[in-house]
Amino acid sequence: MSDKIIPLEKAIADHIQDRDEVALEGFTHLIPFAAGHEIIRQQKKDLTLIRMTPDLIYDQMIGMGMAKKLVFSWGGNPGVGSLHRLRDSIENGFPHTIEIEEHSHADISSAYVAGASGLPFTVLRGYTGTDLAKQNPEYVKWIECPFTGEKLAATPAFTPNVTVIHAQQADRKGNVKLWGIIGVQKEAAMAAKKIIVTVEEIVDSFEDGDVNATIIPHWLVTAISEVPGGSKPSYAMGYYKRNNEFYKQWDEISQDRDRFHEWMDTYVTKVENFNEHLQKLEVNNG
Amino acid sequence: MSDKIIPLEKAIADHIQDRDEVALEGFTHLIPFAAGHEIIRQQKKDLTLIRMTPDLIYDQMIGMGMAKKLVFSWGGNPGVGSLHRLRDSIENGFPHTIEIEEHSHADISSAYVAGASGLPFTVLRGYTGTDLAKQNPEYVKWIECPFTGEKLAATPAFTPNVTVIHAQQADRKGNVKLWGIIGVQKEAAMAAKKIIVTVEEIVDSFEDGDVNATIIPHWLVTAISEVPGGSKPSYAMGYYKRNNEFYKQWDEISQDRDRFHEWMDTYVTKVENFNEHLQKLEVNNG
Amino acid sequence: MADYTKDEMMTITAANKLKDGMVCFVGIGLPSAACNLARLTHAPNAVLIYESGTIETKPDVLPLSIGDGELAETASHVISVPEVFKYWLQAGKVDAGFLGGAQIDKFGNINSTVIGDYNNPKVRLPGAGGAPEIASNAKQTLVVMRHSKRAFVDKVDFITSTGYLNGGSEREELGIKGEGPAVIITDLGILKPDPETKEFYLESIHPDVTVDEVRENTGWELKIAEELETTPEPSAEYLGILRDLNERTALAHSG
Amino acid sequence: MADYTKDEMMTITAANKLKDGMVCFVGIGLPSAACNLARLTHAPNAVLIYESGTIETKPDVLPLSIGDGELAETASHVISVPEVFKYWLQAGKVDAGFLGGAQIDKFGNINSTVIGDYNNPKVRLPGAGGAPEIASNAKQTLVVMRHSKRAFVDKVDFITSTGYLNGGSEREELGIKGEGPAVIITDLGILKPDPETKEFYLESIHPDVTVDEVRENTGWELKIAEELETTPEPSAEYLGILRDLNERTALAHSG
Repeated sequence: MSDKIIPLEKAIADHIQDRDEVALEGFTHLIPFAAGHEIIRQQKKDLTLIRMTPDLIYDQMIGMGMAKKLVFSWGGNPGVGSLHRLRDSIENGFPHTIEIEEHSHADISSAYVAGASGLPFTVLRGYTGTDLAKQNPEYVKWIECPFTGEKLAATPAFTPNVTVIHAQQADRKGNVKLWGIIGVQKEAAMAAKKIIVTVEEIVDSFEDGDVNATIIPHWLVTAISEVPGGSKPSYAMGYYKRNNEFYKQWDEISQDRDRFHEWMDTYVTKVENFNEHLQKLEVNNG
Repeated sequence: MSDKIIPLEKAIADHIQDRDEVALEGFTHLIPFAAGHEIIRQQKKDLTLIRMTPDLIYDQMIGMGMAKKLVFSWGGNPGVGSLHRLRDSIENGFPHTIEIEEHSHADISSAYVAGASGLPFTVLRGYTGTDLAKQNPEYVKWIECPFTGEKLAATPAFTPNVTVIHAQQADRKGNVKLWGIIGVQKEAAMAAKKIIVTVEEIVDSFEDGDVNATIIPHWLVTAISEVPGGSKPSYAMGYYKRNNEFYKQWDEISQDRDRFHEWMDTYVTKVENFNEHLQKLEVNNG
Repeated sequence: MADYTKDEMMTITAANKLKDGMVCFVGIGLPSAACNLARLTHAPNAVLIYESGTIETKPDVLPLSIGDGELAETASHVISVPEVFKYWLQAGKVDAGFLGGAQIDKFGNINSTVIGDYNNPKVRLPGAGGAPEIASNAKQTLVVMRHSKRAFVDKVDFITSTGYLNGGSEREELGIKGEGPAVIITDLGILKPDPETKEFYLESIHPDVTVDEVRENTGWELKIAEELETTPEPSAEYLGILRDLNERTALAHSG
Repeated sequence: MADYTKDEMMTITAANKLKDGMVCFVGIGLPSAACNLARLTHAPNAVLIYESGTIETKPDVLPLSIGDGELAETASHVISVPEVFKYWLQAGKVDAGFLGGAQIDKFGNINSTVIGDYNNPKVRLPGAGGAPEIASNAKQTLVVMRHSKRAFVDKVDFITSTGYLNGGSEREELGIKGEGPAVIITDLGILKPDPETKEFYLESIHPDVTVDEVRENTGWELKIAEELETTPEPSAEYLGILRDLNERTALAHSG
């Protein structure tokens, strides 16, 4: 068994520092909630949080005051509405005002590709005429194609200190395999200096057959932790479905500051680990 | 059954014109030999042939006078030595001198990605200090990262008129699936205006399970032809192995102009189709 | 047959704008309902692509999020997010992008970022997501939004997704590849851009809606087509299929 | 124990330069033999990557081409060619690139393009392939080539892959990320670059080879290390494993 396979508590304690640039990726699917909760429990501070879709996990982390800055492209509760803790921080400075760096999906996904490719910037046909470009002249520049003269947007590569992802499986050597909606996880991982992975299960070896499956190889991975259910209330294809009902409930829970803190206390900060969180949720919500 | 599934003769006749820029891709694996032979039989002329590794198929096409220009990055007989027909054209102008446009693998693969991405150029960290860059100032330019000031190479995107690939399977709707060493086929196909595909077999539908498999979807494909063994003497993972022995024999066959033409007559121009080619090879070589 | 809601009228009218065989980049919510309704009726070969990388997906129920398991399980195949934005959207392989937003102005510029000042917003909206590049790189965009004075404004507070900017040929001159918003479908009518000025005017009005009602709900002085059409009523067939879809969806998401 | 060929000596010496756990970008021919021998002996955890996109491959026989089925079947996984060049090589995730070539000069520049003038070549060689970016983006490169006056020249006819250019700090000043050729292993000895001038000198000589023999086969005035080492003889174990590998390979490719 690889010595990179360690408990999540240790993975987060050893490899995420205050003030780090941290990307927790997973596009609706495989969102690393367990890792996010552990970061909250360990009270990591002044983080720059990168994520295309902050989703509930960053709403929780921002609400609990972990973030100095948010880098994102779409900050809503998918299909439901607002992320109230994010809005409360931006609109009312509660618990404090976070710095905002805002992109488009096309840009962030391309910026991860550039980071993974060892390039300092990426080129995209986008942003033309938008106020996002005007608002952010320090990271949307315009360059000319040296062959056609076409003007295109250039934006800086993303190279997080740590990328955290959740995957379906790791084998005993520490190779990580994911499938279904794979989002930007491979690129975000390859772009990062360190990679922390939680998985549904550790298997002896992957099933044969698909040589082209998406795999992060063991020597690139910094730490792996087995956390069954580790992406709930999001989902893991082949393991469990998305808890759409909870996404709707979150709208209410998060609207009120007190109710939010009570919920976080009960289900996150005062539990031992993610497994206890899941058990408690199940008991209290039937 | 999709009406895009047509005989190879018709696919080549209808969709490749004289003077086209044509890319036949497949990195050692799944090289579209059947399509190449059909292009020779139909005497398409003045083609610009694009391919990372010209391999035996372009040696044959160049030797038979199909090419006006060759765009490539490594022009040898892998593990064996030279491509003698290619060399005879460049060194001695036989059957005529072809124009050469020479890149590196990193560049061409990146140029296909740019073409597939709808961008006019690509950026890579490469070529610095090389004579390839000095030799080709019209397609290796230097640009500055607008954020770091780093100097990087910029090269034009590839957008062939037609990309031809060989794949393991197509389904009846015309979706194409390939696996194993996938090379640059997806990018070369997505970058092209037309896509011609030969496949080992047409199946009712792909086996379930792998949602992330490499697929070119049916509405992008221009024509599909079922040609079992269509990439021999290269190979198709799951169907047959590479004929390494033939790659070695080619060294001798191709060294002599007369012997080359005799071989081409016997096995390519005077056979009806690729199936007859394979049968004849088998009979004569036991 | 007049027994339908305004939202149903809007969704069915939007669905009718999608032609069979079109490759469509679909946003969540109203666009998703319209696209799937089209697929279940007159456009069985429409190709639906969601930005989660699900290609030619055929969900049985409407997804709540843009990356529900339902989308992956019913897709022909699933690719990465960088790939869907580069190889598909940016490469011009999307015929139509369906968009919504919080605000749209008379030149079809869309705001989904902030109400008020960017640095001191009254309301912070979710932000850009895939919209700016859908708006600029899809061959055309179709907009679906509920009509209201708050949403249909003279000038958006923030241009998240480029329409025709200040109108005329400004969009074209900037070299944007996609043609821009071809139509805005609302719960009151259908708006189209003037070929010259690119200002959106009322081309068609839904049954039982008055021109005054549309004007009252529009934040600019809305021009009316000389020969104003009346949008056809939804057929019983489309209504039935849409209601079944919504019912299945509600059931699936309640669990 | 003196019963070994010059090629065997070269391959085993090259193999010994590969440390366990290294991520190695492997070219066909001599580099491939050396890397696989290392993997079968002291470096079982070396990660071999071929430019065909085969990652952590463990071929039982040496591949004839860079994309043999054997490589795909024994790999941990297989990625696309753009990905191997971008996410691996260009991103600095390759510790060592093993290269060969037709010519190399005293500053480690490699030619695999043409002998003679580019536009009117005496000999047209296969060309660049992956070499230029291996030479510039791998953390270091190791070169394996048979010693001869034709191959070891004062100045290469064409710089396909950048070594130290004209020596000194020129390579560094151009901003090339990889450190450059760390060593040239030949069938006669081992050459290393002078830390200042970057000119390659003879650091070690293989058993039973004379300095004169090396000089005669080198096209520049080769400097000799003050304390010239003698390369250790190959062990019986390594020889046995290499010969088994070559035998399996010959058998596999004959059929």
